[in-house]
Amino acid sequence: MTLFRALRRPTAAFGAVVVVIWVACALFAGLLAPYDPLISTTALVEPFSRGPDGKLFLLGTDMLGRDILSRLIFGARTVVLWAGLATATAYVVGIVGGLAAGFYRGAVDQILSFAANVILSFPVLVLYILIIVTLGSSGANIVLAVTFASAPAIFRIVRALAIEIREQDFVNAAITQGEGAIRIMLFDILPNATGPLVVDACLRVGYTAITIGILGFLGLGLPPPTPDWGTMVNEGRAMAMVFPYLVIFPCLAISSLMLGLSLLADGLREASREGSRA
Amino acid sequence: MFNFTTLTGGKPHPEVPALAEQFRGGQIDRREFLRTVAWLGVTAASAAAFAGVAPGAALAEEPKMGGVLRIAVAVQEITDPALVSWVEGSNLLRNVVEFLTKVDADNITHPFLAKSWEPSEDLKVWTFQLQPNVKWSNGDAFTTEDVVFNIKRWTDANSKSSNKSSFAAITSVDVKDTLTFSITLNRAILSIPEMFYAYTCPILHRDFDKVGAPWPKNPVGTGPYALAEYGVGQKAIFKRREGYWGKKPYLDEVRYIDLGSEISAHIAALAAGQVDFIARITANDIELVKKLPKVQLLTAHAASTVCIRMQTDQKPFDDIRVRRAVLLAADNAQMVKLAYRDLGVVGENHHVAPFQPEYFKLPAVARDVAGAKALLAEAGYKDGIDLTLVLGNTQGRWEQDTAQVLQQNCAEAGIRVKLNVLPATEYWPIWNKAPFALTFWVHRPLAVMTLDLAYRSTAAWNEAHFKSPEFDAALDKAMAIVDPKQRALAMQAVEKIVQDAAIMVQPFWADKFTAASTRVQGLRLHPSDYHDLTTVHLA
Amino acid sequence: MTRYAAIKLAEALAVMLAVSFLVYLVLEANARDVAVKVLGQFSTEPQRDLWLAENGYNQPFIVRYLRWLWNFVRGDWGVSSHYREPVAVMLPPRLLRTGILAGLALLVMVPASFVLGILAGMREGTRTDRAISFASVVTTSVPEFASAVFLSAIFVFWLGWLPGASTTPGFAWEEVVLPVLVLALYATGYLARITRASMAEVMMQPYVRTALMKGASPARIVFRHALRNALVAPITVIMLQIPWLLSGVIVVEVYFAYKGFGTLLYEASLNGDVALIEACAMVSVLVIVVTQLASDVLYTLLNPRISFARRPDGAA
Amino acid sequence: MTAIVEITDLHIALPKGADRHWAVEAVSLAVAPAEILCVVGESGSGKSVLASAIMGALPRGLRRASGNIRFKGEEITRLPESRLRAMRGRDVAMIFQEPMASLNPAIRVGRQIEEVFEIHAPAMAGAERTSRALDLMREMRLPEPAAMARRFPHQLSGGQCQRVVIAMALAFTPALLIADEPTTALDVTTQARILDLIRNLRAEHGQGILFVTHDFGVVADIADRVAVMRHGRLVEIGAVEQVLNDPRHDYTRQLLAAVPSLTPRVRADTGAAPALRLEGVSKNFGTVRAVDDVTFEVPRGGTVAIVGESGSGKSTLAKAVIRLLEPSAGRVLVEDADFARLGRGELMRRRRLVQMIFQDPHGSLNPNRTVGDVLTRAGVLGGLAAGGARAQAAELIELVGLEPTALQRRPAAFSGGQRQRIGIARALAMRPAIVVADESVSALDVSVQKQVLELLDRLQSRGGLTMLFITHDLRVAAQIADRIAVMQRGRIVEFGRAVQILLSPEHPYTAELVAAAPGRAWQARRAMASTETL
Repeated sequence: MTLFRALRRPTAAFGAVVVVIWVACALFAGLLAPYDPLISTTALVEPFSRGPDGKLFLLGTDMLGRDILSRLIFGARTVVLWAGLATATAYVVGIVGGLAAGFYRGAVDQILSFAANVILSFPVLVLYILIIVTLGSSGANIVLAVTFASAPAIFRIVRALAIEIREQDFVNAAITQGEGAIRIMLFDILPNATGPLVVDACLRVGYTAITIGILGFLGLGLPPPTPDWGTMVNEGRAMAMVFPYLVIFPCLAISSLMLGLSLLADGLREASREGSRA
Repeated sequence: MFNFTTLTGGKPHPEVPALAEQFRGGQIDRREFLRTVAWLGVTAASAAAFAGVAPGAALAEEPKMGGVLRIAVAVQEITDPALVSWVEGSNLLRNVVEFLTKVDADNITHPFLAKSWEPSEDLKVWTFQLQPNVKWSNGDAFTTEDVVFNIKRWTDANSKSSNKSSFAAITSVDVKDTLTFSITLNRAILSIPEMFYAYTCPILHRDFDKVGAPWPKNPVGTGPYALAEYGVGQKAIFKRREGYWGKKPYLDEVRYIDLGSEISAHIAALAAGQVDFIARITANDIELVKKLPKVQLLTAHAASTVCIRMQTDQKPFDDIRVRRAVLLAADNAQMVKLAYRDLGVVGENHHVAPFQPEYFKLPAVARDVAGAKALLAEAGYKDGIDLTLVLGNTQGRWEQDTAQVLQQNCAEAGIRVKLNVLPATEYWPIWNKAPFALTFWVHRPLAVMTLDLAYRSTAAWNEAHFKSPEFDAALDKAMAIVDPKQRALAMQAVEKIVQDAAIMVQPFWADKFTAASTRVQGLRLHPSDYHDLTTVHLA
Repeated sequence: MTRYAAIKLAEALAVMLAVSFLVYLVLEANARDVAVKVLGQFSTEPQRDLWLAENGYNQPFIVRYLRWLWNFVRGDWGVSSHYREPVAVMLPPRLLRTGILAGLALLVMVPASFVLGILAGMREGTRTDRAISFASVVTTSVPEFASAVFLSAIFVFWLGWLPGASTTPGFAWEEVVLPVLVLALYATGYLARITRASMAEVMMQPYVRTALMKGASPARIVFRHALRNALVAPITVIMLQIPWLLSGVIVVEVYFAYKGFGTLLYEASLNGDVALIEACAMVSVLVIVVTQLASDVLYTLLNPRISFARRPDGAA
Repeated sequence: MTAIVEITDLHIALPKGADRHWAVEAVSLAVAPAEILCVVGESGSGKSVLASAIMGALPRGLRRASGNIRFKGEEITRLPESRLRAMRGRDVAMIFQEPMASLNPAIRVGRQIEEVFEIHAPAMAGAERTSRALDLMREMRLPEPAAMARRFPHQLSGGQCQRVVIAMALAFTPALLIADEPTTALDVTTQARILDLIRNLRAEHGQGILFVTHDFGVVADIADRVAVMRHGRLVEIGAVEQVLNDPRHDYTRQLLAAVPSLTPRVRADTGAAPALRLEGVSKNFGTVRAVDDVTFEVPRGGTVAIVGESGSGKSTLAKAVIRLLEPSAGRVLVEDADFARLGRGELMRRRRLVQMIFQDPHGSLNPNRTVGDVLTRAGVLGGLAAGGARAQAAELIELVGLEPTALQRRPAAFSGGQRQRIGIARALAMRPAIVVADESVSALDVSVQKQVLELLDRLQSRGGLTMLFITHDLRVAAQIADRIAVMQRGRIVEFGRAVQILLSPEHPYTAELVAAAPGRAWQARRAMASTETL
């Protein structure tokens, strides 16, 4: 419902289209990409031009002669997959903790909140760097790092929402009916928290994508040759002044994904605000 | 018959006339001739006169004195100059401490702290005469005592310096007087004078160990500059000192600025005129540098390379078929083309460069993906094999790019290579430990110097764990031959052994690049990355 | 009030304690690794054993931790294994440089974002609002590394107006322009959005209606009535954004070779410089904990409704 | 008589997509000097929109389509904003429902009053502004004006805030004062005092007052004339006596009939055994004793109402009874078990015995579940098998007067009154021994309120429903309860039969509450009249 209302706004619809395009790229990379993103042909073919073998490279090739468009499309898979997966894991952890803390309060809340405070006291990037440097760079470790770094923030949101919803009378009704705690959390509290959580998730996937980008940029990203937008920027950076398209396209990719998610989140937020006003 | 003058003024070494004959006959080139006779103690001037080289044109006007040269470079920790493991560090030291000899950018050895040298006929006893009137910066006179102290220090049983294996052949050092000493070797080594210019061989004051490391706290030297400030990761400042024994350098001050590991930051600083000279740029940066106004690009061929070596005693590389399959799958030409922008020379997997004097051309080995697959199947890997290649981008991202091309090449043959890219500083601690790793090797003027360091069974830096008595013997033989042509012939066996053993993919020889502001003059790029700032002046 | 402050302080100390334990656990649980990092690759096993023994690494972990903590509290932060300098000596100048950078970034972004956010939030839904909101979404969608690339392409290589890297050990105006711009560009949009939301919310409050009904002019409504209440949230958010700024600082400092805290931490991480990482992590956490405390206090000072009893929404 | 303000054929359009076209449709009315015109209507009748239209400040999205508003003969719909600004606060002033929120939390209240002078008399010296503000505060009977002027709004009570707001409104003794539900958020005793104040001010300064309210009791107490609005239209306008006593329009009659009377209903005391017994129940929050040693019992099939003003602890008591809060001391005996001391497992099993009907019809139903789900689940938790629970749900939905199709819908599809019926059905689905109703009708419009009260009454007479009814409204208590407990500062100050409490209160606080009930005199007359006609 809220989604449809959100999509009536042109900016949100635009955002949704951008996000859908990237998700489609991630899902159907193999079908959409014109070339193999890992195979070198001719290095540094300019965008919209053909290599010596007559192949057309819409966005050019990188310094190893790999098609940039194909790498962007496969890079979407890396970014959307890992950012999505990492955010999802973080959400599972954050939701479980947040529901428990918000519902039970007391000692459970204090312990979990303290743990969250401790983790949130690290600047995010410092936390990522510590984890990646200690454990090495791999998709799984990125998921771990994101979970570790994001779960406390999600925990706080869920906890705040849970406390708020916990005060609503329908929860009190369920309690006085002798409903079990788990059922209350899952059927009464969680479904009513989804609005703000979906908005937050949109933004968080974006931030995670950016963070994966930053890690790639700092040379701590996924091991090569995995196509990854941040790493593409990092790789192309040295030559960016002469071959600007090497970095412009991946920068545009990551910015457009983030922009799409932000606009979508904005739209959803506005729409749910309207919905609650009506 | 031409009369060669020697550094000592004595009779030239008996091999000199033969070399002159070969040069005349066109069997060896001019460069080779000049290099070899220089080792044998012939003065550069007389060798040049013989070879018909016009003496360097006198400078039109005397360069301007004064000024501060700012260099962007990593300012790392220096503990003991004999243990320096990175060239940049030696370049910093070079302003204060000096060497017995000096090898110029054309690989010709010149006198330095040693005024002259003279080998015995069998090349096993070398007599050196020191420069008189050299004073240490603390006022002491420079004598053979200092030299002996250093050589003993390098070759001591407890020495951790790579010099220990370089000079393992030294059996004794004999002091004749305060300015004369001789060293005795257990085998003939022709390149001894050149070896004294290795970056780990600066001559320290005889009392160095009394104060000890780290060097910045104990920076006594014979050089033209004195250390004024040293901040690891930040900067190092050297100021010209009075009382230098040699020609007064032009610059008042040399300032090294650490700009971090981002080469793009270095270039940006150069573009903005914040530094005058950046120590290192990579092939990927040169298009940009070429576009910058008031910036000069300096390039040189160099025998520096990456070795993607496999440890012969580690699984699965203990099976030569696996190693050979990797070599057959690798497309060295594509690696230089893509990863190094075609700014190098294709390597032949034996660590001897075509432009090195002792190079012998072996028959080309063609890339053979089918053959690689067959070998793998034979070795029991019908479904391909998974390998992890460790690398550290110690010289820049092109190392990783090289590895990525190799990764693609190998994939065609069913060899799935996973890249484990470590930060440079994390790589060096394990460079010789990983079974499959990519290591950068700096230029050395002679291939035998590198081979001696890296592939001799007992060598400290034998990262491939290559143990071959035939190789050791073949190398000994080649190292003792003065005649370059003969030496090249002897190298055939050496190269063949290395290539056949398939211990590494050595894809290409990487050209050297640096960039400097156009106001920096008199700078010549040394293939070993050694910076000689005594000739540099600012316009 | 004192009680509240005392509780907050105790909480902050507990967090610091837990952080210190985590940091020590991650970095020094494996003593042998530490020895290799400190003594270097060429050290021998007996040397390492000796070093471990000399430095008390053979004691139980918890004893080591407590001793480390005690030293840390006394200001003995160990010696950097890479720079060979006492960490406590190295950090202050680096922090100062980063402080200058972050301070300048705040100086640019706070007024800019307040003006934009207020303009947009004053009249929700107008064209100005939509334009500002959209622009801030766009700028916050461009990560710092991307804007650093774009800005230096323009100002360093194309126009040649500004230096692309920091080389002076002291401070130079022209060197901080780009880093500050990159930091501010990203954060301004975010802060403007918060200001806008806060302003829009305040403009819907009954007391704004009261002011309108008093006959107050729009300027009076905005400056006298709305602004102070609307800025409470953004100002507290600024404090809470410091950790985030710190992350951005790492990227920007690395990119522009600015020798501040960010590059130090980054290089320390790459070099496995244990003592330095520990100190940097502790300092950054301290900065955050202190700013959060400050945010709480500031919130109370700015908002007479709250007397140290409740925390701002979303700042729980 | 020249009207201060005269509205003719005013049409105000709602935004597109709203459920009706006009917020205000074809309204014509006028306010004379020294006259209080009450605009009465249920929620959504357009009465507040009308009020803001006079101020020339319609809420965003609303637009005047046609019609005129003349203020002292001047057409104000076409005035530029600057002229309107000059009028607001000087010639016309307005006060609102939420007194605390109407004041800027960050500015001292004295300054906020002074600001009116700053705006409209910029030449006035600062010292004079201050003294004028203090005078106003004194006139509003605010205690210690000098000290109070330096306080922030949150340091004042709701009534005090409303006095400050009125002080601001009256700073320039405007010709017209518009009051939009100014007492709705206040306790009855406070409400009575504010109404007094407004009456006195009118007497003193003679301004015309447009008073918007939903409460006929308030109307009876304050109005000279009454305008009744429904769906944006004016259905009736006339003198207060005529409208209250001889309404012309059916809708007015309906509304009047729904106004709860202070006259208690009389019911035979069944003398049944108690279903719920409270013994010394207390609840502390830190050092604050919210509920203090409460003891009383509710007989089976009977209703006890707990009446008190906000902060008296009545809701805390209700929550303690059903164990949404843990009582600090005392016993809550339900079927001879101490509900307050039950262990976790036992509590879960016995939860069904005590059920609650909540206040907020919007918050008491999970918006994500269908009514059928909610009722069936309640039946299951009440001990029925799934099939039985479904059947019971269907029965209950009919019992509370909703269509069977309601079971498939979600709460958003229902109005407030309907939701409250669903809430009742949910409580009954558990087959409880006792139902606690916490302000269950206070959020409803009077007509709906009446229906829900009737439903509860019907259920009770159908048998077996024992109720503890929490309310702030003595009139509601009179309609539903057999016995009334009056609560003040956590304590029961008086407990007795409804008739006795309402007609001959013993405790002074009870007496004060009864006296403050709006429209008491009118209701008494009405009660007499109705007995006479009988």
